[in-house]
Amino acid sequence: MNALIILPLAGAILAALWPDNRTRPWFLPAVGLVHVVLCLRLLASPPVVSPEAWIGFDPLAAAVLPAVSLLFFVCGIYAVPYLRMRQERPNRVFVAALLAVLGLLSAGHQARHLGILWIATEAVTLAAVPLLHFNNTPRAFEATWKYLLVGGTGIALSLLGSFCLGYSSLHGGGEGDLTFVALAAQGAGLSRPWVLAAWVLLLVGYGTKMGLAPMHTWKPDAYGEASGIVGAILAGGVTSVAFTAILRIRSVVASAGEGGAADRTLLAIGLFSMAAAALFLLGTRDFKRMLAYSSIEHMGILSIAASLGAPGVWAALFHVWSNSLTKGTLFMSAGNIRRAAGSPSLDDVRGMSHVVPRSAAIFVTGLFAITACPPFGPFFSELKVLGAAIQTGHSLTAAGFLACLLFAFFGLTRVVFAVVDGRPRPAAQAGGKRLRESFGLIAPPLALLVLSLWLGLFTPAILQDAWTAAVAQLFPNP
Amino acid sequence: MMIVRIFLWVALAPLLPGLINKVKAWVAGRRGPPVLQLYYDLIRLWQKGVVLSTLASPAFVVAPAVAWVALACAAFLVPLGPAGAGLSFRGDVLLMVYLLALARFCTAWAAMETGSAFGGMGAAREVSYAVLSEAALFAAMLSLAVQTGSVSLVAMLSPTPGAGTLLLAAGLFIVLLAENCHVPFDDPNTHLELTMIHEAMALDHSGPPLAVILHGASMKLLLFAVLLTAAVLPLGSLSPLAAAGALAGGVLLVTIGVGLAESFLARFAFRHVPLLLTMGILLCLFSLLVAWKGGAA
Amino acid sequence: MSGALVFSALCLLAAMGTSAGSARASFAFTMAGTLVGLLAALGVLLGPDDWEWTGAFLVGGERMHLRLDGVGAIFLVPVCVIGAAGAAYARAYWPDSDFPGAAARGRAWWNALILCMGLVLTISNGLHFLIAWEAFALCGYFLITLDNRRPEVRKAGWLYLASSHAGTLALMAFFTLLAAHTGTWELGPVRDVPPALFWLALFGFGMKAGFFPCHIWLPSAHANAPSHVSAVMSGVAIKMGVYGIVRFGGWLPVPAEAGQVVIGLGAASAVLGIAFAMAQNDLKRLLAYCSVENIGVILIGLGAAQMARTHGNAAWGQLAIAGALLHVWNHALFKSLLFFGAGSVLHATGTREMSRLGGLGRAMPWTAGLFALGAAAVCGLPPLNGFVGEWLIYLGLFDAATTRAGFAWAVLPAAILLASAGALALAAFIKAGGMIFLGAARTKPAAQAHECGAGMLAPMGVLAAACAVIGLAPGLVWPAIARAAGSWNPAWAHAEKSPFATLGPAQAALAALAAAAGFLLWKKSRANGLRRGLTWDCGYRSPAPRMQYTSGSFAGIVAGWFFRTFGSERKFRRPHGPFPEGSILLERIPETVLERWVEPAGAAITRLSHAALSLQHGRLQAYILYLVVGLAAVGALVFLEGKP
Amino acid sequence: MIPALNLLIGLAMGLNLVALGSSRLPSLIRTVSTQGIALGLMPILLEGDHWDWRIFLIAMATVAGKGFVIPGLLRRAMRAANIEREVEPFIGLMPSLLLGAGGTIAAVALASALPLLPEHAGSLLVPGALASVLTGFILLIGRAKAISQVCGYLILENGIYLFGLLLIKATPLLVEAGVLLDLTVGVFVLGIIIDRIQRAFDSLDTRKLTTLHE
Repeated sequence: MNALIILPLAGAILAALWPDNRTRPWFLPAVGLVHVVLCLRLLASPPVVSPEAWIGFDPLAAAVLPAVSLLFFVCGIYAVPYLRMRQERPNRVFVAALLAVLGLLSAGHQARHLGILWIATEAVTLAAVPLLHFNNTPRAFEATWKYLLVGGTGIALSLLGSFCLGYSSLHGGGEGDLTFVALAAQGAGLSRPWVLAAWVLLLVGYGTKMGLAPMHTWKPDAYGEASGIVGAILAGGVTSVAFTAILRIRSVVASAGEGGAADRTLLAIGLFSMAAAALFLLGTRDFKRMLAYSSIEHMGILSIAASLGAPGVWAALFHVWSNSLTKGTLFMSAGNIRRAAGSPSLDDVRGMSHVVPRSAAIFVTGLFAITACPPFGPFFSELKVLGAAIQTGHSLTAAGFLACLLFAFFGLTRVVFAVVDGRPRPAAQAGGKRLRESFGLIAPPLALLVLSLWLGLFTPAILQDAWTAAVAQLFPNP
Repeated sequence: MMIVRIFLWVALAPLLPGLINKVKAWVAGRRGPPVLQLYYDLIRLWQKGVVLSTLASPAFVVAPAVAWVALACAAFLVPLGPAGAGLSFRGDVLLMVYLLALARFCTAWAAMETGSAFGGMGAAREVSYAVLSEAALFAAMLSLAVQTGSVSLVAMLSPTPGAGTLLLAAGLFIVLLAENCHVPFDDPNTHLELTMIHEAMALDHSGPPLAVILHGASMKLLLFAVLLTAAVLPLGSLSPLAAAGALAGGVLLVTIGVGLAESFLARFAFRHVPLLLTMGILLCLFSLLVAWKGGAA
Repeated sequence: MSGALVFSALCLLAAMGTSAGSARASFAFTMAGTLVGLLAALGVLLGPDDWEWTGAFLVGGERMHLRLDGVGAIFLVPVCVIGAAGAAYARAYWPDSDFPGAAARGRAWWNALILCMGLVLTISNGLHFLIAWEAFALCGYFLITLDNRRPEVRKAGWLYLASSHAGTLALMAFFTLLAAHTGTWELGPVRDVPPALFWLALFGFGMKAGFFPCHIWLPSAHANAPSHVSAVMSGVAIKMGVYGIVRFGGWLPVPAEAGQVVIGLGAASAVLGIAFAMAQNDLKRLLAYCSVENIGVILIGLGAAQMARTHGNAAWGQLAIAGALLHVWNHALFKSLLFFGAGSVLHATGTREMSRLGGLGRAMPWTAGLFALGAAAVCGLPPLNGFVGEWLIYLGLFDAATTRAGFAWAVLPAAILLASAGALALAAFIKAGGMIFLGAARTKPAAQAHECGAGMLAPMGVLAAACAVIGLAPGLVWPAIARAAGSWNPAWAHAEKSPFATLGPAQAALAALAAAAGFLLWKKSRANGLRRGLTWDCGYRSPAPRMQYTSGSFAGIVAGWFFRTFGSERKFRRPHGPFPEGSILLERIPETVLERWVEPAGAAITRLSHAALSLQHGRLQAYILYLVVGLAAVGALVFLEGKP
Repeated sequence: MIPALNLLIGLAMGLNLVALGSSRLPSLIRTVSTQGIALGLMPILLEGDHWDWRIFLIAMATVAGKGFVIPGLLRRAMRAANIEREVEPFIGLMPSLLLGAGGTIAAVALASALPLLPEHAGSLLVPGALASVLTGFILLIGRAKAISQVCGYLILENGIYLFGLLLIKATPLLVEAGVLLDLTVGVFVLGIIIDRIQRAFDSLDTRKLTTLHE
């Protein structure tokens, strides 16, 4: 039915059957490449999606999925040398699961049906489990356990929410058609109390997947223990599925005439997430968990943006792109540094610019990129968010937004420069040997950085149109 | 004319210290040194050799000369009643004040040259107290400017006596005492180095440079005396001759006043000096406010 | 014109490119770029019309739009001059032999910094301005932390980065609001925007300009950076903040009280800045605080001009703004000169603490002489350039006072405070010069100091010459300044004839007389017989270096006046008993604003963040509880508040 | 058929309290599986009047899954870890019982606030669902042993399943099947992880799983 989904799943099965541990990783870039090409072709020539289709490459999918696909492709390239470094671990499950995640992500992004959306998200959650405990350490299992239970609870809540939404449609006299189109069409016919209940449950449920505070608790553990690419895919891909889910549901709630309540909650939870993330960033002493907190902050930004009406959502889609690409850079370079340093803690990492100069340089540049320093993508998208806030008269929101950005900047720079600057510890000196900064480990993060730069400076018109189309889909009657 | 003006400043300046000493002597019932004593000292010093500290550089000798030139130029800018100023232009008042600062810079720099404890002490006191006296001086000049609506000395120094004049006179007199190191701020002829400001800076000088410093000091005193007189008396409204007389009389009066202050006041403890200077500032400020309001009304 | 600017930009890029490869080539490119840029700036200043260029392609969705008018050009001049001088100085001061790697990085960032500052001055599109601004700030950070193995350098660098980013975020808000009101990112004179925006700009740019109390980052950054970097940061970089305030003070409709506020900030910065400078023992900190003072001086002029402008473009406003702009040049020149001098001292003795120096004048006479000249200039003494600029500002203030207009009251305290700031500056620099170059050496390194090479003296000489020229022939610069003032406020475009007609010759005469008198007195003393002997010092047999006044004791009186303001920390044990012993007086002047206001706030936030982190304690049960709490909170938000 | 249905739901709600009150893992697991079977039978009762093989299929699958497969998994994990008792829970048995009881009452109250279709008006589905969800949360938050937490999770899911029955006519099979499938896979994975944890920490006491923190 849909190549974007079938292809990776087929790839996953093939990879699972593939005998050779050394050549198996090549599945990732290969499938990724094809996926990217397909995505871009669909982006260039959008297919017509029949309104009652359950799965389809509709404008919203077109606006986000290519970013995920691009991120996955680059991560795939990085995975090859990475997994070669990790010959000691059999990577059959890892590669297969990674490909399955891609397929399910594509499904989730294209899901136009409440149930399908939920199934895809749940499936992604489960498929990511082997990726998390790939390192096979007790810490990894603990992280996985928390990821699974917190995430599972969240997902359970979102299922409950889906049922509530469905029941609101039934109660409003619908035939229980759970496609978003049908629900939105029913509009004011949906029964208010059930819609509100549904919104609460779905926001919290998918918010858990997104990692909005206070449902973020699994994130630092998972990102801290997972390898760089997994972190990148989780932060760049899985979160964006949850976000598009929230966007789709929000438009249904809005069509039911409860948009005000929805926006209010999005704004509140977004600001809370940003503030909490900023506080965490100010104190954390672990540069991989730092990335998790930074991701929480950016989820907060997305949720704030989503609450700011059409211009805000446009900015949010922009930010999904810039955030995913930049986060990819950070996760991979941080992975290199972590590997060279042998520890993620500030207590025993220092002066890495002398040990792994290239990765350190990319890490620092990525830091400035993610903290909205021009001329990288996040700067422009966050400026758009700010503009949307001011345009829609949320001056206080804008002020809080900037304040959180400032403190987040303090925290991030504090950690990153502690890692990069100074004299390296004798223990870490050996790190240079432990990790050779081969082309394969440096080029991918660099490529993402360049992409983020290009995205910011010369935002391609085709993407802008895609975002505009997606906004039009989400706000049918402006 | 130019020659006469320069002669007046250079030749008459050393009279003032002599007069002051005479006044003090009279008050103390002594005969005291002759009025021309300073001239004799200057001539003698001019012929003496120089002992230069091993730590000092040529700047130690050059600085006094620069200071003297600065003071001379400052004096050149000050109008002598009917004779007007040697050079007058918009904002010359600022140049005058900053020339005094230049002179201070040079003397203080020279004082630091020898690395003597007293040089440093004197310089520190000089430059620190100058902060207050300069503020007072500026307040005074501002009030003159506001009162006369002009920013060039010639016009500023022919004011019509207003309500603020007395305050201004008192303030400027305090500044005069402070800037020229007279009791109660400093004792020019003490021999307890710890209590000195100006002398402490000159301790290590000898021969011609010392002569230049002494003469410069006397010229500065004359400058302030003229400034004070001209700021108070409505010289502009008098006939030239009368004006000249009034100016001379005023200067004489000021000098005697200094002498009397020297004889009847005691040196303040250094921690009280800022108080007195602040009073000077306040007096000038009040005169400024009077001038400001006077105009507004 | 376009050709020249493009060429200079390309040269700077080339200099960045070759910075790692060949120091010589990089230097050549830097010189070429800066000099051509300088010519271009002068071309605009002396020519009648502005330079403008609009690119065809979009960057960040906006059309490239560059413009160089009088205001931009007046700031571009010091960028180029100090850019060149600093590059030259660095060749001898930070050679590759001593700083492998770092020196090359230094060259790259140096040229990047100059380029970015040039862009900031020419760009006239809000979005691109933000980009160039942040890039410029980051270049500054990497220059300050060139020697990032030293923890204090990292600390200073981070403080700079943090405060600079705070400013940048304010600017983001400012430009976004501006764009929201005008409907375009294009910059230019605007009418219908709320004047309150000016405050945002004032804060945003003020964080960079470093006026009181936004100066928290300035002392440590300037003290710990390599001296040529301190020179450019202090002489030029903080002027970018001033540029922003000048620029948008000219373009935006400012609040009625803007002039008074700016004057107030200026006066406070002037007095407090120099008071702190006076109290410092670290030479480079002293210079850094002195920069705070000079920014204050500039702001006083600017504020007066702003005031004149809001009240019918009174003519004295032109004098004030002209003085402010001229002081921008002057401060760039003599402050860089002084920082170079400080660098030479540091290079020769390895310490910045004045109480460990002394008597360097004999070992390094050239440095001493140039430093003295710079000191005299920074004190605003005639016949040097410092006086000319302050004279213009004073003239503006006095003229304003003579109008007796009700709104002009602010100039009275401003003038008086400016005067006392000048006197304090004199005190501070007598102290600095005396402690470092005069008297006897206080420590061994000071005694073994050596004169620095021509490579470091030459740039200082050039800057000193510039100071002297502007001082002796101010008429030369008047056209440029007047042009800038005119393009800041079109109402003043008709440049009145130079106010320096008499002052210039007077200064020249003064210089000549002083030189002659000095020469004659020296001759006369020689003729009378010049005997070398121990310092008499009231007859001490063998004056020891320890008997000299120290930096602390010199500043004692002033520090006493400001004791409460500084919040000085003092440890004092009086000598007592017939045979007193072990008496001690320790006084520490804190970074008052930083240590008394900012750091406590920071500590509170840090405590908060640790409290928050303790919630991330790793117990899954609690995590699920948070989830339930979140659910309840969202529910409450929806259902309780949600009822229409 | 509502009365019969309500009887089962009432049973399920009772089992919630039993789960809250049981301190031994085997009994806890048994409770969960019983509840699963009860839930499995409900669709048939709900659809009793007209026969639909698909519904029957779902019911059977549910009974199999919730009633036997998953509990079996858990029993295996328990035996592997040879633990029998829930030691010192974070929320004691008595408090959690009271909480659960209170929750059930609150659920009934809350459910009455939500408008229902006429055909569901009399049923206890909504209060039952809410009560089970609440019970699940109490177990998840209150218990220290990984297995009891999984049981909590299952009861949570059961609650949602109960709720899902409201839509069983409307929502097409796919969703239900998907839900069930995901649930099973989920618990499979949980089982595996529990197994790994058991091997890594040779205990299933989650208080040992707190190495990851700030």
